[in-house]
Amino acid sequence: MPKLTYGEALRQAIKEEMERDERVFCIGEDIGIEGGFGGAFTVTLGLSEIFGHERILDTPISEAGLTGVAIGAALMGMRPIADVQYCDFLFCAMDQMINEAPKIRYMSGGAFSVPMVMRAPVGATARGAQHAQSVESYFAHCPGWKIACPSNAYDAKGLLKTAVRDDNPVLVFEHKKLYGAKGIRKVEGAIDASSEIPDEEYTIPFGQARVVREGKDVTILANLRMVYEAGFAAEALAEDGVDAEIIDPRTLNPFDYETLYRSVRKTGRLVIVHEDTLTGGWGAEVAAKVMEDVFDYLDAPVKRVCAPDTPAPFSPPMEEFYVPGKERIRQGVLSQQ
Amino acid sequence: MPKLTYGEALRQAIKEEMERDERVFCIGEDIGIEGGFGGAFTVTLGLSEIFGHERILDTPISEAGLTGVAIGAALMGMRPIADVQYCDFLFCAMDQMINEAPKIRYMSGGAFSVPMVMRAPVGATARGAQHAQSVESYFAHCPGWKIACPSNAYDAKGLLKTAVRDDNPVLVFEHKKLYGAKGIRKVEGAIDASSEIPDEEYTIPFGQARVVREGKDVTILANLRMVYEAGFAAEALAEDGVDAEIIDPRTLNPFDYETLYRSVRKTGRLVIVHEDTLTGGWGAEVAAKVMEDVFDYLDAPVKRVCAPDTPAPFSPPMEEFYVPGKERIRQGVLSQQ
Amino acid sequence: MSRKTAQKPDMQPELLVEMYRKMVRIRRFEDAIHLKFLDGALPGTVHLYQGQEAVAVGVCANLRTDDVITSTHRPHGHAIAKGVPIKSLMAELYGKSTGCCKGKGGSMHVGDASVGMLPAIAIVGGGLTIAAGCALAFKLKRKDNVAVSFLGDGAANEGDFHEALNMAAIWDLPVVYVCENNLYGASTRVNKVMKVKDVAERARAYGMPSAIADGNDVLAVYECVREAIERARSGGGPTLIECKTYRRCGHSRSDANAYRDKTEQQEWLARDPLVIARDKLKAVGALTDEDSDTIEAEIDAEIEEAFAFAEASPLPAPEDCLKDLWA
Amino acid sequence: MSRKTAQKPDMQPELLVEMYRKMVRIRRFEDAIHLKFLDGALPGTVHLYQGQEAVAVGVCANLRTDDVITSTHRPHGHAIAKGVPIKSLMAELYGKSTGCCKGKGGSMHVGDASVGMLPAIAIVGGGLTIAAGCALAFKLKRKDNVAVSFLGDGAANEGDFHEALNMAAIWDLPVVYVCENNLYGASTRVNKVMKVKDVAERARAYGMPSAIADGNDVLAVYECVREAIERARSGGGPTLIECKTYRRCGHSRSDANAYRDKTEQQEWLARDPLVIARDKLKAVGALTDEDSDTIEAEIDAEIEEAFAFAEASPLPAPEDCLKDLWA
Ligand SMILES: Cc1ncc(C[n+]2csc(CCOP(=O)(O)OP(=O)(O)O)c2C)c(N)n1
Ligand SMILES: Cc1ncc(C[n+]2csc(CCOP(=O)(O)OP(=O)(O)O)c2C)c(N)n1
Ligand SMILES: [Mg+2]
Ligand SMILES: [Mg+2]
Repeated sequence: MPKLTYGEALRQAIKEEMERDERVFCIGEDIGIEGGFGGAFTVTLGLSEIFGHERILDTPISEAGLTGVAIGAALMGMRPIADVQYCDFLFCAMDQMINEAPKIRYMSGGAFSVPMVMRAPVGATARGAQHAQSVESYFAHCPGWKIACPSNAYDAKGLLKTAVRDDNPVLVFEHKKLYGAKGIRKVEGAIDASSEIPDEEYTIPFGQARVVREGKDVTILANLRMVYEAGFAAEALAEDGVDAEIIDPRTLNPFDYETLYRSVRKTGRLVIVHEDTLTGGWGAEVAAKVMEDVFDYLDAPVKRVCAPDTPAPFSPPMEEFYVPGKERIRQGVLSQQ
Repeated sequence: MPKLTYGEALRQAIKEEMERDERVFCIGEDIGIEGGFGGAFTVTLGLSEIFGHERILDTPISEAGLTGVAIGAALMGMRPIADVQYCDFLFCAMDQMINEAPKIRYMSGGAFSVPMVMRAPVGATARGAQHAQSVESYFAHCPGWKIACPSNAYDAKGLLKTAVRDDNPVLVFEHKKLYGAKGIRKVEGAIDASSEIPDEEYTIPFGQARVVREGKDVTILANLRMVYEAGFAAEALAEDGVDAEIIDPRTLNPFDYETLYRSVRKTGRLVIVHEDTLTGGWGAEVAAKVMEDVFDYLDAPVKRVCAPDTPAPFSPPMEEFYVPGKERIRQGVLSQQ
Repeated sequence: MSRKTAQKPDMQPELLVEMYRKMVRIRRFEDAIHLKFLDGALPGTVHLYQGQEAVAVGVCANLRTDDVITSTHRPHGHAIAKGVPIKSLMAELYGKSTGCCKGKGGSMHVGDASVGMLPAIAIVGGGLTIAAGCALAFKLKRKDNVAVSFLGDGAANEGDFHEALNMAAIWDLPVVYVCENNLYGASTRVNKVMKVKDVAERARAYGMPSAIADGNDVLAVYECVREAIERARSGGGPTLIECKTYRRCGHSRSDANAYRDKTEQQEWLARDPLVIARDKLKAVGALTDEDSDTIEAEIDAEIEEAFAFAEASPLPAPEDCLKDLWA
Repeated sequence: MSRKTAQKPDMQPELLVEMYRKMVRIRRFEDAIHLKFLDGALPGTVHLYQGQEAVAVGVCANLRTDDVITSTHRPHGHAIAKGVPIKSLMAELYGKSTGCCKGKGGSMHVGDASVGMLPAIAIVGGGLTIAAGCALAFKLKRKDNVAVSFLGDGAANEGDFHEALNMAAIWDLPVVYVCENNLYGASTRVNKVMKVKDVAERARAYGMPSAIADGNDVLAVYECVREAIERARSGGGPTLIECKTYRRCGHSRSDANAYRDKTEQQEWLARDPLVIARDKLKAVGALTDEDSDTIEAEIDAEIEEAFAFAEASPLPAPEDCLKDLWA
């Protein structure tokens, strides 16, 4: 089994899906230019040479436009994979993202569907407030979007393939520090999220969380980059005598509450970690649900360790404070014991 | 004390603030045309005759544009009151609403501020999915916005005046069924939200919830139109032998947890009601916070009664099912006892 | 930019009569709906199409069933012209489960997959990029279909207009943008919000051809659009067509049109597209007074039937609210 | 649309030299920053301005301190030209608390209220409507100030361009849009994403005057913009100016420019705006070789000082993250 980076795994998923189904095409800014970047994080690098510029379609800098075009193409039976260079730019296409893509099927009484994928990189990387957000929660609140957030190359490939085959709009949030870009495109503080990728084709069904680490004292629920920070924290906690279980939801909608509840029933404690800001973040929803559904199993209130309620600061010491890290997670867990 | 409708009270607030401070002006679509609507819900009706078209500025249908213009004017020391005709159209200006207005001050290190107000009508009124949303939760998740949501004319006037004087961006969500429009502009199912308005000037500080009804058995937290539905439910619950306390947060950010906690400590039960959809709604945050902070006082998990996770349907029977009403709130409370 | 006035139509007389019939259908439908609204029989609000019938009909007469259109908050005329049965249209306005969107959409979202009408988008400008996407799909699939996107003069100031027309132009997409310039966006007159006299002028910014048609003359619209549709169908790319027209009604349910100049109103109302069409048809001998009486009577019967259907149809169950979100 | 080539400058020689000095300051600053980046001494990414100096300098030479500019993801040149001290600029790139945004903003958000530079907006097109808003404020306050909004060719395809220019035009706002057409938006060549040859052509869609200047000739830019600024200041409304230019650097930190045609690159790089300016100044006797050596030496010293300042400055405390959100 070859080891692929997260970015390579995404690329492989796109390539396989484009080979499998000629309705699949990619649309985005700077994704297929010769000598160009292959997307802001090189995911589509080389694909225009294989599939041509019609199916790896470079657009003007027009996020609303390209999203609307993806919706229209999807309505006509195509399978667009659209992307924005940074998830922050989804807000430039927000009418399409909130009022159109997830509502058209419903308001047509089920007569039309919008089988599109939108890929968007999240996370803070010392670029300031407009290139740093984690925006999962805005969309987790919007009925009609499925949301995947792979934390490693294996999941990235399997979830993206499932996304392409889904008949509904699917958002795939990718974390910038996980792509595994090398050389001059390497991101500071990057994390190795590469995986052994099976030779056989596979997909990963939505709504199946992954137990990343088993433990009995506390459940840590974390997504994307936070899965790694939770892992570092769990190691430290082991030395504190706390045995942490880590769960990666893999998709936020649908959300695998069953796996989470199984864990919480065992540990009695839950700490939720996300890089998205605290107030109104998706962790609030999970905390509320957990309380509604497994209240009696909780030995302590659910704890959330998230970015504080500010925009992302640029300067590294402040950014490090902003993004939840190993030590803050560890403290969060300990404060709950 | 004259009795004013919600719409009239908003108009009076705008008029007084424009008289008080020449930096205040209004900007929006169809707000000041002679013979026109005075805004989608007549709030600015007649104001252009008093203040002229420079200060009641009609714009093209360009939500991103008018929001950006408001931001720019605010940065230069003006005090714009911008509005969109339906809150759904905020998504057309979402880059301005998320990436600019609430972040500019922070990313400038506090050197600039954006003292603007954005008004936006929420709520379902048999107009289908793109004119029906309650979108408070999207913005309650975004650091940098203060959010007011008046449920009656008195609050509408006092909160809007406070909003205009705040040095930060403030969103004022108004509910379409509360405006009190008459004659041909009357909205079906409208609720009388008029109040006696004191002759003396007043403002209402942000972050002060209002105890709408005192009770000892359960706390119902509800905003905007839901305050009334909660009231109807409370009356029915009284017959069921349940004495409900109703709290109207008045502002979602800042949020008056103190008043809420005081109530929850007394009643031991909390039901949160909002017209915004359930998953990831602002009620999730409140539920999570309540669990974090007053866990030990809770006799039952916090219950949420919200719109279901779908777009708003058009047809009245479905819309009635969609919007939380008296009976659904009552059942929510009873299921928790 | 070219200005089109109608030439002698080289069309079959049956097609001409069919266009006239559709215009009458739209007019009568909207008039009837308006009354029902005033009676309080219909929920929500409505944006009526009287006065603009020549545009929808003249445009759609050029389209095949599997060509698609996007529409706006004012979609009934487009729907009828594209062939949505008025029964299911009417039932939708009533919020009935037999409506073309099962009561989920309402007036502002009517659509019908089987006749190539996407659910109308009530966000001003929202349909423009979607139409480009439909056209892109046709291009990628090597189909010779065309997408038509209706928009108002007001929509031409939304950012989506810019992004959509630019993309359509650079990719030579088979899409035709039809701007119905009825001089107002809600209560705002077009000259207050746009310095150029003609929306069509804006096509130039995208290197896109454009044309202006008399939007109250169905033959003028038909011919002007035909050229654009043929170009699009044969790979020649998009066109922006501006149809100069006027709404005979208010902007929405409750609008006395007090913001409109009386003289302007009189001048435009005197140019009733139905009258213009009828006179032209008569002039070329395609229609007699008798024919037109018959058509009106037939249409009125159709509409009565549609009302009967809609009124007799069941309302959706409240819990149907939860259906149709996911495919 | 008018095309401007530089006439004999009717400017004070001191002003000419001052412009040249600013261009050198920008060039040397960016060159130095580039090296620091390659060394890994600076966090994040950077979009450099070498090659476009004549635009920022030629434009800002027309502005007063209390006029304002909006800038983009590529803002250092604009900042320096508008008068942001390079110490606080440099410190910002280092993420130091002495930076012009206290380290909160970084390269893409530099600004300085005291010299009329708004925090740069890194959302492509995001500054355009904001600039119109600043101009509206000037108008409402009856001030004769002007707002200038810098944008790239790529930004001219964003919906915000359309909405901003239209609003500026209909209200005759005192704002000048300066499009730096450097032929590329990231790796995408302008002709792939726009059918019109000149961005300036688009002004017509808003009834706005426009002009094209040689963006590598600071005098041409200066004169072209002067006319626009004067018009704006005296109530004559907005202008769109397109400056044809080229970036000498990659798009961002890590870019080998492999998507650019070699001949094109050579031709443009041969037209170095600094060389062009120096030669012109020499020709009119405003500058000697000695002067220019002195200027370079002075600037290098300034930059050294700025580095020393930035490096010696303290980093913000981690918890400073929580400050500056609320007024
Ligand atoms: C994005 C957006 N902004 C505002 C509205 C409210 N609105 C509905 S129709 C309308 C006027 C539209 O004018 P125009 O495009 O000329 O179409 P017309 O009504 O004349 O057919 C407005 C402002 C909307 N539906 N969507
Ligand atoms: C809304 C938005 N989309 C995409 C980007 C990513 N991006 C940053 S710079 C850039 C290219 C901008 O091109 P242009 O406007 O010509 O400016 P230049 O870089 O040439 O100065 C892109 C696509 C962004 N910052 N904002
Ligand atoms: Mg109109
Ligand atoms: Mg460029």
